[in-house]
Amino acid sequence: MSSHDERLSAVKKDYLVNLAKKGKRLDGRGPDEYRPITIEKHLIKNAEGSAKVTIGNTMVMAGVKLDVGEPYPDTPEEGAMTTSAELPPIASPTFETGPPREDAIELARVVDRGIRESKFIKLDQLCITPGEEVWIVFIDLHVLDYDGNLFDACSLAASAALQDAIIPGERLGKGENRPLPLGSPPISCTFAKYADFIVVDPRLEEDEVAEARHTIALDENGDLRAMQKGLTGSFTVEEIKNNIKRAQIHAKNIRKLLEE
Amino acid sequence: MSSHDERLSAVKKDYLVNLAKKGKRLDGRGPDEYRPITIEKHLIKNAEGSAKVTIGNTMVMAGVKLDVGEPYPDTPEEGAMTTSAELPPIASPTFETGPPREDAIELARVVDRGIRESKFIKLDQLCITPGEEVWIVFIDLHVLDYDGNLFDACSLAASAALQDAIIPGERLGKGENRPLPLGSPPISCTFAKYADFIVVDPRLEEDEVAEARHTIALDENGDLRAMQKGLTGSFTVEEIKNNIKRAQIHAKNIRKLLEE
Amino acid sequence: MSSHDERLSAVKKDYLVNLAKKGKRLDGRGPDEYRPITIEKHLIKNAEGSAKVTIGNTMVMAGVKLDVGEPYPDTPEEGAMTTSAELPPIASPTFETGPPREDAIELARVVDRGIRESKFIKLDQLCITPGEEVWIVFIDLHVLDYDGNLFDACSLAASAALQDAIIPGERLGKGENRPLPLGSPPISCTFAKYADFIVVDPRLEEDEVAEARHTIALDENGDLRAMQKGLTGSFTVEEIKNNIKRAQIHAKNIRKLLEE
Amino acid sequence: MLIKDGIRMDGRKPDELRPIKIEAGVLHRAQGSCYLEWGGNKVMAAVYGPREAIPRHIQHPLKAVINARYNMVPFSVSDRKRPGPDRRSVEISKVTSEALEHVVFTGLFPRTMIDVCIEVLGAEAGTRCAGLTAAAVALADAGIPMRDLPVACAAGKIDGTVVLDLAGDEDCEGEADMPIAIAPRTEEILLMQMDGHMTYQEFEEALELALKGCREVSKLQKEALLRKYETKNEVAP
Amino acid sequence: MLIKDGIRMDGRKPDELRPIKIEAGVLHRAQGSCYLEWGGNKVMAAVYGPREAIPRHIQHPLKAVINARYNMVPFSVSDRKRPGPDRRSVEISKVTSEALEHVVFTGLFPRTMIDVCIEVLGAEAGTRCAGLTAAAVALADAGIPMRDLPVACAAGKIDGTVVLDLAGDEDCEGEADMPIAIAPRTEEILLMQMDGHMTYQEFEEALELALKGCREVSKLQKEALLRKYETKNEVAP
Amino acid sequence: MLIKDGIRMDGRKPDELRPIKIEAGVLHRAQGSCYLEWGGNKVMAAVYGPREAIPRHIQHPLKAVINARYNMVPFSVSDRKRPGPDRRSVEISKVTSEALEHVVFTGLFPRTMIDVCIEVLGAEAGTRCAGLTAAAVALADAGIPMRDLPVACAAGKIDGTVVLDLAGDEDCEGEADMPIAIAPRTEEILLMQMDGHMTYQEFEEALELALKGCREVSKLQKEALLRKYETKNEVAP
Repeated sequence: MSSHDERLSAVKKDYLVNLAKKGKRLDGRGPDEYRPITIEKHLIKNAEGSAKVTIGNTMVMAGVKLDVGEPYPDTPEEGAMTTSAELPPIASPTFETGPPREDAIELARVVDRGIRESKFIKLDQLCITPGEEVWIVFIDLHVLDYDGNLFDACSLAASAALQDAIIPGERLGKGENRPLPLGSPPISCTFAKYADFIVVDPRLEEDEVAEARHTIALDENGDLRAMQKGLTGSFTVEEIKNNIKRAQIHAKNIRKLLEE
Repeated sequence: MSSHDERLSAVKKDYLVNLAKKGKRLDGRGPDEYRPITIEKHLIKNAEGSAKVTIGNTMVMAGVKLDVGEPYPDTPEEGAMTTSAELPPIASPTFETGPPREDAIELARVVDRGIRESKFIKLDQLCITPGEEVWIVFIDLHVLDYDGNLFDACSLAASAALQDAIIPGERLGKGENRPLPLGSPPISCTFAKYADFIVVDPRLEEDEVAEARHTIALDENGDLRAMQKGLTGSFTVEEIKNNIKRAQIHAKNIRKLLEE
Repeated sequence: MSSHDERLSAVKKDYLVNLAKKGKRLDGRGPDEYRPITIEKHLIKNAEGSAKVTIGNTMVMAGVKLDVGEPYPDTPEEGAMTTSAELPPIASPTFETGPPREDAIELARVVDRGIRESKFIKLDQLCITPGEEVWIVFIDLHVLDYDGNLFDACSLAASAALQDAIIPGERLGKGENRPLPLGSPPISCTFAKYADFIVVDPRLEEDEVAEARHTIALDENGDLRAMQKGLTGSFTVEEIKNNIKRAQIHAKNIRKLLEE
Repeated sequence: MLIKDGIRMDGRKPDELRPIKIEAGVLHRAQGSCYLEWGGNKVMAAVYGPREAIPRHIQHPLKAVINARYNMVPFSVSDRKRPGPDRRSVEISKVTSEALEHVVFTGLFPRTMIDVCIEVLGAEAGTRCAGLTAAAVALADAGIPMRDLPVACAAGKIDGTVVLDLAGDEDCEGEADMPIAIAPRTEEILLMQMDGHMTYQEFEEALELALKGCREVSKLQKEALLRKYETKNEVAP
Repeated sequence: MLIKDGIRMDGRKPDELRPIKIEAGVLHRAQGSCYLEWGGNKVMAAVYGPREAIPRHIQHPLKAVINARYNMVPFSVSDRKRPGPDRRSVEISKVTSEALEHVVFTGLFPRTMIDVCIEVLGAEAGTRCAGLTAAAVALADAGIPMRDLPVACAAGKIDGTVVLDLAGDEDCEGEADMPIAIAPRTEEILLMQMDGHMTYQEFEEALELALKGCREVSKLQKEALLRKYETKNEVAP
Repeated sequence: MLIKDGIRMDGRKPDELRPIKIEAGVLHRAQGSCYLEWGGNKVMAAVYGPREAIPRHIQHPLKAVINARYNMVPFSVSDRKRPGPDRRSVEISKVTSEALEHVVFTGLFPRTMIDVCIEVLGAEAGTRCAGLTAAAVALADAGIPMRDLPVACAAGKIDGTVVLDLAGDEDCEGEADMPIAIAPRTEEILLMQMDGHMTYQEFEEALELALKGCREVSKLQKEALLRKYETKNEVAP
């Protein structure tokens, strides 16, 4: 980061902090307001499932592919899942070509934990021949436009694409096509903190000045399934607890969008 | 590229362009003249087939290796082929160590297309057990001295090495050794364009100033099997057509060298 | 290397050379004196065998893991072994993250040759099903503190970890656990030469100024099993012969430590 | 049997394009962008730059470097594609960069690079033509000065008949495919690749068809840019 | 059955830590170092820096960059791990770097980096907490100025019971795990991850336990540094 | 049975070299080059430099860096070798670079590098000796100032007999192999590796044989350079 960029970033932060002191955000939202969310499913013919999610200007495509593979030795009767995220240069002037860097890896792993720990995919129904052949579910997240809050956009896109997915039995000679067996999806809710102000659904400028980030994935009962605190700032114990309570309210609303 | 290199290159180009305006080339050749071509086969004991080709000072070694492997799912009764090219630092002060860069990849893929589309290797005769075992043909191109026109030199070397190749049944316990089943080889003919002057078989300096490149692979009937236009310049439709007609004449002569 | 570093290194070298002219070393040792050596085995529960070796301040951890795999086609009734070395940034300010560079590769290969050529691991007793399943022995060397003479420290750590190793038949469903079948270990002895002064067991500053390095691996009869001359300096024929004779004496003492 | 009574499997005539939909300026962060559907192909293109070329050694002292990156997302094809460039993508990125560089006034921006990102979200056949066509619109949308708006289209041969714009099965089972890109004002050839088998006469016929296809797609590109411009003006007061 | 009559498989009570041993200043070459055993975990941590940050583009004009690298050696786990960072290590390295950066007075050393090497020699469960705890001691041993000495500990849930510091089998077969790191003076949360299933009430309980664990480990860290300091003074005349 | 009645499988006596053919100056683009056949080995070596060492951090302020790269082409061996350096090539490149650096007057060219490319086109046994020997001729052909013309040869043990210059089967089934390289004027050892099993007495015998081999190959190197020089003069008017 050049001194110039650093100064610009300091100015930007000052502006946001001054707004925050008045309880305000750059785009007039309250601290507990999401930007508009859209979900479109079933877009890509070659994918077993696909979805495009936008949160404000942030746009993410998720695709699901299935293949036949060997089960892990310790779960011979269960399918497997894997989640990858790409932050390609199309989505931001700061993203680079090349193998996923630590930001993309953290993103994919947090999304993965939400899906896995909520048992959204019923892996025990993805066995073909115990110990030999199971279905492997590949979830690929491809960010197209980065305007903040990738954690929630990617989590939502992954869930929507899974809801759209079928098991391609016919293509791979393993019986009839059928829907991917699913439970209830996790809902991810992310907070950013700057200058002791904690907002949900940070847009780009808020992501950039954020000192700390807190992502919470909840199940349909509002129970915790995964969490991740990120960035170099800290939260107090009270702040953490508050974030979870706030997330429980947001998750209910977002869950409805996914059920439409 | 430094400013210094850039100026040098501009001077070089001026000189060639001035010659071109008089219909002349650096080494006195006419626009439709190849440099001397030599082909030597059967040089490397451990290769199933090998050949060294020189076009002027350009020198390329090609080697063919065969191995037993699985067929592609969509062609269970056919062998497979793969073509790789290396531009190692031995061949030019500008070549670098490391994984093949885009120049080497384009080169290998254009050579590969010529061989594949002319059905030079009879892949349908390379099946051992349908759906299970077939012969895989590895063609490796190793440039040793770079003085221009790698496309034609590599194509010719690949064809010659394939003509030299045997199927190593004995080494791999798959029956007797026998010649690799082949049809008629493709002949590649490459043109470079600078300052509206289009020459066949560009030598190094011509490669360096070329604005556009056109490679044409022809079968024994003079029919088109593969083409590639390269570099940032353009060709008119008439130029493209002319190149093909010129290539049809050259290809006949070069084909004779391969049949000797 | 900056000019500054270069000057510093020249000063350091002058100092060592002046000492050397008086037959002295930085830490008062004679040319044929090792620093204190310690060997601790059986430290890591998840390893099949493990050992920590220190020579002076140099500290190396070695771990042995076994897995079941296919034999090499030319030795269908023998197990296989592989040796890797890491020079991780924890051990020195000059070591870097990333894939092993040439220093680490040379180190691993020289240690590997000593073990392999002395037939320390009885690979012919590591066959499970001829041609199908054999034990693969992975030796991993992890340097934790670099104060010179990694060749001897790594060789010793590898041998000690192998002596500690069991075949994990139970974990992998291949019969009962049993000790790894071993012969007599190789002993490695390394010399550094600077200013015509040749010392055994070079410490860091001696490694840094050394012009030539000579590593000798001997079996229990004092016979040669592997050698490696390194660095840009040279040895005379007489020096090479002398090194071997000196190594034969050192090896006897070091061997005792391993047998305790 | 790919063609019967002069009609192709998807109902097209030999010289007919698949349905094409082009939308300019669809992304917020990029300087210019384009979403394009062409038969079963779905492509997003975006442009960043001119900006300082890094690493330094790729800088050209007299002009901008065009750095196009063609990428298929893992779920765009039937068998999941591993992320990252394969050899095919590298070749397509190279010929696309070269074709685009011809039309950009690169001399105006020495020492810079212009990044052109082409993401194939869904693939059917002809993705390189779809990608280059979308990239051209994204360049225009980004306001990059160009001497012409390049456009691409393929022609090929199926069941012995020369046809325009091969679709999925026609590409797999056809006899030849020849994608080209042109600068439409002069009809110079910027990109041309060919594989398969064509006589010289078939080649001439295919080239004519491909040029015709380019002309039609060129119109759609310009309409998309016009729509974008009009929309923008409507929004402004 | 991981817990019976309030006693865990290894004999611990729900709120009891595994045995922990911490030794500061164990390496010769590093500026600061720490060896830590925590149950079956054996971790070595070392610190180099502040030194010039390279490559240059990672330099920050106003502060030091903390570059923690968490690494498991191949023989630390039951199935040999291939050398080099996997995705899990990359994530742990990232959250560890971020947590440590909070407490270091990075503003004192602009344009530098401080490398924190964490080598997991033997792994049981809870290696990220062990690694961060050891790294903090190594930073202090290296004399890096810090506003607090961070410390980490996990709590989780097994057989429906919230417990402190999950051991090997408890981690594999348990229902939830939540590692945290805090700055002990203010008890701010520097690192928090969680996976599994906990109600909000269970979370509150687990957080309390984890904080209690952190407080206990913090004491052991300070004792280790004190021992190091005393030993050093004994040796000096 | 590798040796019978003092005669080896290929008809050689124990102290006899395989046939060797050396040609200097065979490449057009390189500054110096050499083609060498040694039994079944076919090696091409070329030299570029001294030129500015890049990346910068490899520059040495007081001398040239010798950067030898030993490479086996995929079809040089019986089982196709994947392109790119494997661990064996890396080691051979390292010890070859070190050996060559000893004889080059590197102090004349600070901050530069001299690239030495060694391509093994066909391999039989003893490729590192063949490569180093060819590289030395290429260096001389490039006019790089050297204090001596290094040369390499191996000796080893088969069926209990110490022999010179192991061929293919002798290398695979023999008991020991010891390649060395020397500066022939002083007979200093520049490279020495050994694996297998030799008593000290066998080692002394093998070393003598290897030195003898080096002396013979050294003559062939010089003859090749002389031929090149004479040819050049013949061509000049």
